[in-house]
Amino acid sequence: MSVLPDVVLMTLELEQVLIVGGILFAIGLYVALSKRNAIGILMGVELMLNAVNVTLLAFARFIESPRPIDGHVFATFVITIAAAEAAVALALAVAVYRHRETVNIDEIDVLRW
Amino acid sequence: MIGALLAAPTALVTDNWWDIRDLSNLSGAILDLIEDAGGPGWLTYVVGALLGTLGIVSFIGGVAIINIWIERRVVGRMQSRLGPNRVGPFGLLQPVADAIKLMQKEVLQPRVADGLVFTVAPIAFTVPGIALLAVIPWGRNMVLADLDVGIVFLFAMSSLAALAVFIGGYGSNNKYALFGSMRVIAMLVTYEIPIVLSLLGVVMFAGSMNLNQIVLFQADNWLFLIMLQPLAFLIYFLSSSAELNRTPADLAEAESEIAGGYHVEYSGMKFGLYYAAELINAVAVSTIIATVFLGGWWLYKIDEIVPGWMIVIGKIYAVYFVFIWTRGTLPRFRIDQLLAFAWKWMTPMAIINILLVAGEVVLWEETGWSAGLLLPLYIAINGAMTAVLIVAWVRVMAPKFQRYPDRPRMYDGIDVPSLPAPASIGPTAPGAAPARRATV
Amino acid sequence: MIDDAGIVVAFWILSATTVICALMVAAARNLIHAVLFLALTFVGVAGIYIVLSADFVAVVQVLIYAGAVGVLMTFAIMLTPGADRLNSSTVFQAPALVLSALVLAVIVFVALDTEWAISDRQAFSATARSLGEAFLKPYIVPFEVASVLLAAAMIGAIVLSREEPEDERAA
Amino acid sequence: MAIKSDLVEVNIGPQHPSTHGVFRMVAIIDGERIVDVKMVVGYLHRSMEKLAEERTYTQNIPFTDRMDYLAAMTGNLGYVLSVEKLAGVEVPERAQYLRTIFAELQRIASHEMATGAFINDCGAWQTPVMWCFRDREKVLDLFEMVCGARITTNYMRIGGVAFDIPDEFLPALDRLINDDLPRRFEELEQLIVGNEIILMRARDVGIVTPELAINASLSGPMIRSAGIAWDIRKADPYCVYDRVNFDIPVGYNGDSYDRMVIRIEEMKQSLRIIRQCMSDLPAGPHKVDVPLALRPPAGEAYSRVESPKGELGFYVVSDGSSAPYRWHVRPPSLINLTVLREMTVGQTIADAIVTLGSIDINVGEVDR
Repeated sequence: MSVLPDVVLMTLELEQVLIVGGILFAIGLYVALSKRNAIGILMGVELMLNAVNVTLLAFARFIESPRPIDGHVFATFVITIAAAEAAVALALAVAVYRHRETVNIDEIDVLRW
Repeated sequence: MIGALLAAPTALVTDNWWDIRDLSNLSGAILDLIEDAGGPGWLTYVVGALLGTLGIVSFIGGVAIINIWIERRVVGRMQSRLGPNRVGPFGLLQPVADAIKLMQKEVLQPRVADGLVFTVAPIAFTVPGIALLAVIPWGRNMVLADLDVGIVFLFAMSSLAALAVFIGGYGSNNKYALFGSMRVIAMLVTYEIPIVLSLLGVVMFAGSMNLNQIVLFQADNWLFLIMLQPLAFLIYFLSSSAELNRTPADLAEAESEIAGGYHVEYSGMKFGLYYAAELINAVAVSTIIATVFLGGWWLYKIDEIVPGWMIVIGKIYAVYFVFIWTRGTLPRFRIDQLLAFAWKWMTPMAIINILLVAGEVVLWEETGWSAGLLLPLYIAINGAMTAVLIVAWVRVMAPKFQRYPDRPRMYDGIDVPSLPAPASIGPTAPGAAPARRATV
Repeated sequence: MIDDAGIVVAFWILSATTVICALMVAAARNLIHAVLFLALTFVGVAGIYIVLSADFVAVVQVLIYAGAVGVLMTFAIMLTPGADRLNSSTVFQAPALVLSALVLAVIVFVALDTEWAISDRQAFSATARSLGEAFLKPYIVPFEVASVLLAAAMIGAIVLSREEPEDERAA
Repeated sequence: MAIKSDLVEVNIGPQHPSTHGVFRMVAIIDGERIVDVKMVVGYLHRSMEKLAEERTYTQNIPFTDRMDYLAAMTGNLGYVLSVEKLAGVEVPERAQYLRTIFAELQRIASHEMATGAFINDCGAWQTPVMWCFRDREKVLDLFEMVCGARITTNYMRIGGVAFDIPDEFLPALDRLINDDLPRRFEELEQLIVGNEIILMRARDVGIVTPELAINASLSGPMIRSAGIAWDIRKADPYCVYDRVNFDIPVGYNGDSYDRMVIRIEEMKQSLRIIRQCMSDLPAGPHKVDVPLALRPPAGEAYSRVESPKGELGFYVVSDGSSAPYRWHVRPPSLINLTVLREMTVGQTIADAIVTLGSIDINVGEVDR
């Protein structure tokens, strides 16, 4: 500890991890809301899920709990569901592309195909 | 996890820094020196990590150089030629000469290529193979990252390599490269499953995903896991040669078909990186096999005299020789045959294997019978099971091959059947050969 | 609170990398580049997991996100060859930005303003075993439901992406 | 195909590791499946047939070396046979036997090359091709011994052969065909005949039906693989082929595997022919004297030989001058190549490469 200046960042607190997770979530939200391409939107969704996982694991690490491993269990479930969701969503994108020759969501607006 | 790095020696005879049986003695001595000199905690931490990384990177660098020579010499022997023998003693400096040549060459990049992807891909292909070696135990205490989920880490790294190959082929903007990429993805999706399932049996026996624990299991029970899990070994070996792009499964580069596949557009040191990464990945897989199936640093008391890391390296090269051997012998599968082989044979076999192992482990744990009684029994059962499954597979496959004899018929004179002439020559239905006079 | 200097430094490096890569996902002009940055983000997040001593989740993150989802996305982009490859934005760019900023502000406020019940727990030693026990004892039902869901998703993906036979389409 | 993709046009060749020279296939593919194939030949065209009209009959012999440069001896032989037929030259007995021996040695060399390259196309990493090259080199050593050249031998002459064999030739030949090659063939067969991967790759790939084979005028291993026992050496014997015993290996299914094993079997039959020729080799002149600027009477002649690739025919028209009026070649490689589209459409790219390898073309002969 003698070499580096003793700044506040030298210890890792829960709040700092939560803020990093929040930034990731905000970026994911922005990507999901603003992109035209359906696959781009999916990327935003995945980013948000990752941000949530970061916070879940941070809680598991820092918060007083009788069963701290539950955070990991939740995170694993999130990853599982996200994989399933990605597979279905990308299959949807491919299916939509086959009918409409586009995956841009602002062009897919007829509620049918 | 990294905290377990270079843990204090526990079971060694001596822990003098000069005892090369365990290189962690040396690094531990250096770290002690830093601590005694009043270095801060983080410095020890960083230096420890750097020392381990240095060890692995220098090992992999040496391996990448020497393996080119080994592979070319060994294959040269198999092909009744000499192999490189001009540069340096026995041609040992040939890889160096190759590397110098590759560095001098201009790195060409197609104008339509995706520059960023094209540049990143070879690097991204190299990293996972090196990272993989971090979790390998090189001796009783010599493991850089004693990862509790070592086996899953191996899967994760191998799936990363496939992404790198894929984007490399995509970024080249070349049709052949795209073929290679598509094949890589198809093979990745297919072969990840038998790989995971085959190693699952090993994990169930060892009761841990930690690679050092797996080695210790083999040391405690006085056997190699390849004896307990011959089927898993076969499946893992075949699947990993598919993941490594080595014959009989080198479809992603398939020189005779798609002219090099994903790296067709690469030249100079970028190609050199691909080439090195391929060797590194081959060594990485050999290392996994040596650790998981062949007992890693443990070898029947010999590991008390010979340094463990030397035993590991010896085993790595034994496995690597088998890889070279298959490469020098076998032709290549077609992509659909390779995928069918994985889905229709290896995955079901791996599941059968897991069920069998589960039953055996439950029996072991519930009855509490001694390992000395049960393990030989399991070795016999699993070996017999493997033999039965392989024979069954051959029986299933044989009729397709034996529809016609292997060798041609012999005619003493000419014999041309008179055929009705079709109206035009066009594509005809395959296999619709008409009945002919049998004059053998 | 973690006061191991190495881990803290690692956390900040990883966080900076991850956030920059995530920003590049939003900013990259080419969709393929965006996917690559996304894969890097996933790897960075896995690093953060390791810092939080969740090694199993971290490795699974690399295996599933960086390995599988990244490949899946690249694959989907290549299977839609005629579609726009640009990672362009819709007209909702400004509202999305405002909304994201608001959400971030709320998260930061909540994170800083709440009295968290911090424990002085040390890092988890081995998560894989306790995680497995958690899955197979208290969480057995969700675990099985998740596997059913995976199977359903697999079948759904196959059905969705399958080419319809010509006669069915005509009917 | 679960996911239908757009049709893509892929150029296989002229610069490709396995197009056996500068042959170009333009494949229209759907995924990995070939929808259509266009063959583009002519990258190696050297205008031999036209050049030959400006040279004397003897001067034209080296052209035949450079057509099928992997089987120069049979090329020489086919040409000199047609000129001899045109000019009515009687060839001495010893020359006939020597011609047979060298034609069969050339068949071994060419089939070694074809088999090795074919296994390479199947994806083996150089081992079979190296083994085959090693054996081929031994045959080429004999060529060098007798005429000084290994590839472009230029050995046959109108009226005989260029040189008589040296004293050390017959012992060397005896060692090669009675000891060396049979052992090597055994080894090669252990490696590739019945190999499951080769069966998977080559069985039912590139099928030629008997109808197609006859209608497209195929010859050599191509027609024999389709189950038709056809061999010029039996059907229209030349040299001493009517005096030696040998069998024609015939396939079952017309696929690439059949063609590969037929080649291996033909090599063994060649050994058999050479053994008989060696024991019967008469003494006497190796050549009759023919004027260097030979002026055959006006007329035309066509003669054909069974080259390793198939029926190699030479059609020579004379107007009585010292240069041929017209010189036409029937190249087996080109004729066999014409069915490539029929054989490959519907297969994958990998199969197309295997099919092309099994046809055993030589672009020098295709383009001339």
